[in-house]
Amino acid sequence: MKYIIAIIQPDRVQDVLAKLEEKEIHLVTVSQVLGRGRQKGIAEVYRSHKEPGNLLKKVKLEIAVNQEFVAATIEAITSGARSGQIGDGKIFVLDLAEVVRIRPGETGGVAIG
Amino acid sequence: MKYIIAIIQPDRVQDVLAKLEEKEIHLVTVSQVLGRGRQKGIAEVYRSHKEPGNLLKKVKLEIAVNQEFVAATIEAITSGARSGQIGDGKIFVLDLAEVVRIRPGETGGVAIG
Amino acid sequence: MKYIIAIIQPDRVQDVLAKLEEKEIHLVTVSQVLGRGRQKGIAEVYRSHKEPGNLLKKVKLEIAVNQEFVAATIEAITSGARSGQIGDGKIFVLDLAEVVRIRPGETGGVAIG
Amino acid sequence: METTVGKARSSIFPLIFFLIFLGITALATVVAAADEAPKVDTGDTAWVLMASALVLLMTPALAFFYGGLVRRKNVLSVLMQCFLIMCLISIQWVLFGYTLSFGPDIGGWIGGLDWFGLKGVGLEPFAGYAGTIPHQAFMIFQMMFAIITPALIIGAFAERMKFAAFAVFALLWATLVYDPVCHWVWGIGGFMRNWGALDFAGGTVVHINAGMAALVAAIVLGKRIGYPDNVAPPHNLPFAVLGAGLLWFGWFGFNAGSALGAGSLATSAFVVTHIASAAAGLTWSLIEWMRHGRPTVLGIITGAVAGLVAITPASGFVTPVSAIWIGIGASVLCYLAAVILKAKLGYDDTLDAFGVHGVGGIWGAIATGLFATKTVNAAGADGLFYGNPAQLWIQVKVTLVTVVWAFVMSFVLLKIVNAIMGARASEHEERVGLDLTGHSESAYTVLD
Amino acid sequence: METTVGKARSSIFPLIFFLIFLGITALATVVAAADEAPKVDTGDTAWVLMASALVLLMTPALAFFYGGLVRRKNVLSVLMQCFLIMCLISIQWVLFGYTLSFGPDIGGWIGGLDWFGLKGVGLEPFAGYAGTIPHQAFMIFQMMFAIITPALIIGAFAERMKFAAFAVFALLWATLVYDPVCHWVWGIGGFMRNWGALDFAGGTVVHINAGMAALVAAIVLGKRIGYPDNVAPPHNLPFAVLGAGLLWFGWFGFNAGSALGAGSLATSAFVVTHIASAAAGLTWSLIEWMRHGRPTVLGIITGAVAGLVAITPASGFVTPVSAIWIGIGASVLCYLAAVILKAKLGYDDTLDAFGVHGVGGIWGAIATGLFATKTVNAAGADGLFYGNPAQLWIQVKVTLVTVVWAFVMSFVLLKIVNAIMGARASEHEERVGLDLTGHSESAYTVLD
Amino acid sequence: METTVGKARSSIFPLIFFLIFLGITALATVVAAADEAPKVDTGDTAWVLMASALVLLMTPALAFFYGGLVRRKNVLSVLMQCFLIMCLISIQWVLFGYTLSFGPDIGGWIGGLDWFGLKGVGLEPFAGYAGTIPHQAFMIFQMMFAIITPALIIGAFAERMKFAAFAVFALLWATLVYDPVCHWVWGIGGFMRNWGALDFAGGTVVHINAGMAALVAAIVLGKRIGYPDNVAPPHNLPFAVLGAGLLWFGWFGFNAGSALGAGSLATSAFVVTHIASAAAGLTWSLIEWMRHGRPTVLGIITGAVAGLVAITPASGFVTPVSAIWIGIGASVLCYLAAVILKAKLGYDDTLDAFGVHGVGGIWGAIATGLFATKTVNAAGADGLFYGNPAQLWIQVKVTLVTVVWAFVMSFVLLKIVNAIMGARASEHEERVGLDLTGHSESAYTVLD
Ligand SMILES: Nc1ncnc2c1ncn2[C@@H]1O[C@H](COP(=O)(O)OP(=O)(O)O)[C@@H](O)[C@H]1O
Ligand SMILES: Nc1ncnc2c1ncn2[C@@H]1O[C@H](COP(=O)(O)OP(=O)(O)O)[C@@H](O)[C@H]1O
Ligand SMILES: Nc1ncnc2c1ncn2[C@@H]1O[C@H](COP(=O)(O)OP(=O)(O)O)[C@@H](O)[C@H]1O
Repeated sequence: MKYIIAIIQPDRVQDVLAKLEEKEIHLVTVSQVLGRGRQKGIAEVYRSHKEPGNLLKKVKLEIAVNQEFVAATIEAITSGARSGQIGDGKIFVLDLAEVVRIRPGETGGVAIG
Repeated sequence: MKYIIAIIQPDRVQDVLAKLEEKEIHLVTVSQVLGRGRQKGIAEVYRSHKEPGNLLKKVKLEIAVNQEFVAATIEAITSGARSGQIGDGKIFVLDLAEVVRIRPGETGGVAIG
Repeated sequence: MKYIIAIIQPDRVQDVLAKLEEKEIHLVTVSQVLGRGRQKGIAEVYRSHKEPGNLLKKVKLEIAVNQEFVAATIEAITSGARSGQIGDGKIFVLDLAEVVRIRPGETGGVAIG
Repeated sequence: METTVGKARSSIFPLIFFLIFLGITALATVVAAADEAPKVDTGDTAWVLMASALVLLMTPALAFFYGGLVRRKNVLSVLMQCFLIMCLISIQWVLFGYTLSFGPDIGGWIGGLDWFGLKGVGLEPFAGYAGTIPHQAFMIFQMMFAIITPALIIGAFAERMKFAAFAVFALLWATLVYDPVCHWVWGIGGFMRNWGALDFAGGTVVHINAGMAALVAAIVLGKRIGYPDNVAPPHNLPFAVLGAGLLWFGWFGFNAGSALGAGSLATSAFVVTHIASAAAGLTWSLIEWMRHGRPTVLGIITGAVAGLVAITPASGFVTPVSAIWIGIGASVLCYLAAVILKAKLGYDDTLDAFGVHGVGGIWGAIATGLFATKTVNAAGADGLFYGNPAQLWIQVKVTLVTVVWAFVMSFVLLKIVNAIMGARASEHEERVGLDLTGHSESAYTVLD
Repeated sequence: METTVGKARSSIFPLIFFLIFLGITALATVVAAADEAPKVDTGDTAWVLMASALVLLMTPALAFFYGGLVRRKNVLSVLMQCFLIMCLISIQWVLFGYTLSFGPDIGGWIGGLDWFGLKGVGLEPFAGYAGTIPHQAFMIFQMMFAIITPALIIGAFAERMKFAAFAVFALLWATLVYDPVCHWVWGIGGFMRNWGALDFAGGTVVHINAGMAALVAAIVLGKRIGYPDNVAPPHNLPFAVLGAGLLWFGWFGFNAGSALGAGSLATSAFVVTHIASAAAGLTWSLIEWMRHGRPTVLGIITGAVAGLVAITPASGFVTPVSAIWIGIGASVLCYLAAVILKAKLGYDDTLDAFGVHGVGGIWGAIATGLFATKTVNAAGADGLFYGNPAQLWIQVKVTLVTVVWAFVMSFVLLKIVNAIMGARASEHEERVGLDLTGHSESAYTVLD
Repeated sequence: METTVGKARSSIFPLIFFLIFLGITALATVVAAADEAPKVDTGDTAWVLMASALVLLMTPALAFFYGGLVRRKNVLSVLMQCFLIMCLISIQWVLFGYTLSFGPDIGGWIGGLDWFGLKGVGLEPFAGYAGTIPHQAFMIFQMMFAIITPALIIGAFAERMKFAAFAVFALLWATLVYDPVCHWVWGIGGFMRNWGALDFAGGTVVHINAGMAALVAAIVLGKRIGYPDNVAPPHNLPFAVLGAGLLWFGWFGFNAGSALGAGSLATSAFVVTHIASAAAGLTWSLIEWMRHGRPTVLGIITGAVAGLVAITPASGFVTPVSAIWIGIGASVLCYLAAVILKAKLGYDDTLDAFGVHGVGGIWGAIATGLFATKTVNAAGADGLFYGNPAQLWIQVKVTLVTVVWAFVMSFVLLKIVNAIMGARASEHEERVGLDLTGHSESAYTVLD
């Protein structure tokens, strides 16, 4: 099982979620993050003073999937999030040792879905 | 060492934290996330227009523990977060390669606590 | 490749980001979290009623790096985040199986940077 | 404006009859007033209209004061309750609330239905209530009081009452609890008015009334899940501060507007209102500073509001220096109630509607009996400290009657509503939050 | 104040000449008024100044009403547009807007430039418009209307219009669309005024005008990316509620201030304004309650605003009970427009500026022709329900002319602006948000 | 109201004596006024009471203007400081502030203690200050000025001053810096008043005074940790916009209320206030637009406030067109100070209290000497542009004296407070934030 973390542009969330749906990947956890990457965002200016360090707003997706879904998940995310411009983001794949569904207490591959 | 990630219902945070306390698991990191899962939340309606895609508010817990605490941690979370209803959430267990406490610079098992 | 997660004090973010810059580690994801740790924060008081459970505001950094950068990264974070007082935080190092850059679709070590 | 006058007349007849029972002098005055065809004074009207707008603003202000103090998932439910009341009670007032409160008296207990639908409430002054402004100006000013009073109660059952039950309760309460008390104290012929009770801007009618209803609601609805230790703190204190600031601003209309004109009396009411609020805010801060080593924002705004509550009934009768004492007393007593007493007794008055409005209102009513002086308002009376213990006794009597009436009636109404439709939200609704479960909305988005 | 008087005179001459063409009676009145050297009434002046302040406050209020409903990334762009208008149109009004609107008439179409830069607009009353307040008080009161009207349009193109294009459009629109209509309806000699059109506080001038411009803007600018299904919900509903509360508060100045004095008429306008708003808010809630099982906060505040819009033209002419009907009608019609019609036709009127102000304004103008009665305002007229169908016909005519004028002119102006500088933000700007791309700012920080 | 009159009399005696030194004419007038037992005018009173409420509202407004611009962890500390001042200074004013400022003059320097605790400040007009409103109305209006002035200084030391030290400093400053200057400029017998200085609504008394204190505070307290590059941007710009909107609204009371009546003068002040603010807001935007290609929200609201500051002393003396020039000048000069100068000199005036109020106030005082004209206010004087260079010289003198006085006194007071209790928060407190460390509260919750 893999724990997939993706950092994408905020305005792409809906597109990515849709793509994931298509691939039957319904379960996702979403959160707001700030990112410093290659992309040099628009500098903020207050009282004509340019703010240093451009932390841009990004959205983080976390998806736990069984091995056989990894490719599909990455495929879905990239297709939904890609604008071709710098700042599109990254996908990180971590190994997932165990999953437990809180409700009935199932574990492992069955719990993930 | 394991890095445990749990997604629970927002109103269960206090209960789970309490249960963890009981098991002497004091160190936790908490954050707010949105989740799309099995649970079909209450649709939001604006100007009589139903909002699509139900991302529900969830809370994410992150807990790094030594192997011997894993079971206790999962036990504590499930007992505190379980309402029996759909939406209770999931627990993800990842392998943790290394831990460093910033303060004195300790590392490994001792740093985790 | 490693996926490094660090929990630091909010007022140290700028310092840590600067240190990382020095070590040529430009890519970081930042988010706001709450932490329960050793540090006993200042209790909040409303209508003279002390709030229980002190979840303190912390900042979480996530940095994916190639093996050879791990030491440098940890070094940068500790040096930037250390005040010597309790509450300075922790660094967690997880194994990173795969990385994909959304934009051109590169993967692995090259995609990470 | 022939017809209006016509209307006005037609419904002045029953009034005249009733006045006969009030004795020739009273009759004389009014008739005289009527004969002279009282002239509208532009300055007085400008002030009363402005004051009405200020008091209307107090309800959204209260919504933010309360809304900022609840949890993120319930803020809309509070704003919604306040806005609903603005709409609902306004219509109730136009249709029958005003006439029940101020219409031709029936035995000192209630106003008759002669002014149903504002029939005969015209644009000429009605000397009995205010001789220099249009009757409708008096009506709309009073409407704003009828609106905010039930809104005050929200603080007690916030975060756990069903919206439908709330709507029904609010309407019943306004009609069966507020309107009568309003008539007793302010309506021509009202028995408390005839006792010589002093309540310049609504200590009994508004604050004791709402405060007692709040206590009842807190008891009947029971505690919120997790109270007292697992209830999250105020989700947006700046909103509460905004609300407090606007309340203070609006209260000038509430108290100084009650002079129903722009002259010395309005000025005096304006001045003491401000001073009492300032003294109370300062006092609450000092209490916290001494007890916890740090004054809080929630504390100073709560104190300021307590001061405004306490000065309300006294605002037309006391001197600036007395206002300081009233303010100090308000914070000391309300602090004891909201902090010590509530913790002891363990009821869950979410936002201390009873602790602040109930207790502050009672203190204000009594304080009026202590500090009132004719040097400020010849039409008023002297209080105990000015050598007239009788007035204190009247104030106590009025307070007791109002306390009992509001407590009993509110209890009965809540029980009825509860029996019919269930007053309390389900555990699931309470856990998820009333915004989503009650109104299908969330106050704030998480992502951009 | 010799010179001021001097000035005033000097520019009263052309006025007098023009008045001759208006016939001896009109002339007589004015001259008479002039002869008596009208005295400033302190009460009337206090009220009109206060009302001006209230109407000014409506623009920031609108900014929050709108700003709370857009996405987090665009809230500042809305606040900025509103603030820019407050600054820009104020200067426009001083320099030439006022004289175009109210200056000595030219053929019923427009005001002359005699009062350019407020030359001759002094501190003496100008009897032609308001005999008991300084001429400048009338000027500043009217200025606030000129400010908020273009601001209303923002609701239609929010989240996607370029700031520069907006600024140019706002200035052109105020000058070429608002000022003329303002003159037709309220300016001495304006042809609609001469028709006997009734528009107490701006149903046609303000709401229909802005509402139609909004519809045009929504169509010309096209839909936002992702509309209708992928547009995030309101980012901060409490801000929208705050805005609505302050709008309601300010609207008392808008309508009751239009009496230009503090007497019976102002009182009547104040009362019906409040009642219509309450009735409308209640109605919208009930509609939602019936259709979705839950009333929403967004719904009740939208309804309340719709009621305020609809009562605006009628506020000086109708009874309290009529106001209830006008309010109910407003919510029913605006709901149909904003919810059903918009969905059907598929245009993207972001915040329903047309649905609420356009439709509500039209209903208000017509309703005035139905419910108006001389018993409320002898200077007014009777409507259909009071036996005078002619008035209804006048109202319909005025509405049609305004609708067509506003639609065509707004369309032309937008097309011109679009051709010259491009009206719509780039896709990139729209995706990232107008705050950052248009103003280099973010509304809120994420970290402390 | 026998006694009040009695009181009033008793303290008019010393006044009469003093008046003798002012010459027979002055004496005559006042005595005359006294003889006629000046009557309260309802319109004037309505306006002054409303204006007082508006000025009171400016302090919460300022709290949001400032609070929105600081970091999330310090917003409550700013709101708290503003609220404390509302409470603390109000009591100070009642007890001794008012009499020090406006009480019977002692050698032109300070008011005597005759009116200690408002003794003798009754409900009859006091002709010396305002002949048509109750003396207490004048007192409460002036109180609101005494409140907001020290609040303005907060902008300079925000995010790093200890609360206790702040409280002590505020009280000392109000008493030893504000009250005297207030007496010099506005008190009967004040030496600057006798010089013929023109300060209609507080350019010197309020803005230069507070602005200089701000500069001193910024220097004495030193920079915030991380300034200038590592200080997070405004945490909630919409709050700052809300504050600015309410400040603009309240400023009408500040300036037009200073006419102490509702007539031509109030109208003129109202009009120029609005125009200057609009012109300044527009100017600041244009400057940014030219320099950075994008106008900012923070810029336009800062400009609008700068315009309001600059017009304050001139508001009773200049024409609408002059107001435009004053507004333009305000933004140009304040921009230079807040952006260029501050960066150059490197002091950390957190929210530009000096840059806007200090510089804007100085410009306003000078501008009054340039643009003042008797055609607007016969009781005023002509400025340089109207052929009277003497007035400019007076304005310069007054400005210099106030600048020096405020600078020196504020420096001394801050040093004393610092020596006794330490003015600056510890590094730990500053890093964690003043809300939690100073008030045990957080403004917003993170989880629901
Ligand atoms: N190595 C990394 N570690 C952590 N976060 C990263 C890393 N690389 C990219 N990110 C996140 O992804 C976002 C997009 O990356 P960026 O370099 O701007 O665009 P791209 O991925 O197209 O080059 C960054 O803002 C950052 O939040
Ligand atoms: N495979 C997954 N990957 C990421 N997040 C998940 C996954 N499964 C569940 N979650 C998170 O857990 C939350 C609860 O899951 P849900 O399916 O709604 O309830 P249950 O776990 O009881 O079936 C979801 O909202 C989502 O945030
Ligand atoms: N084992 C852990 N699992 C998850 N989060 C942790 C863990 N240990 C520490 N943290 C995070 O790091 C923060 C700082 O830890 P704390 O114990 O307060 O200080 P220190 O690390 O200096 O002992 C905590 O608030 C918590 O958010």
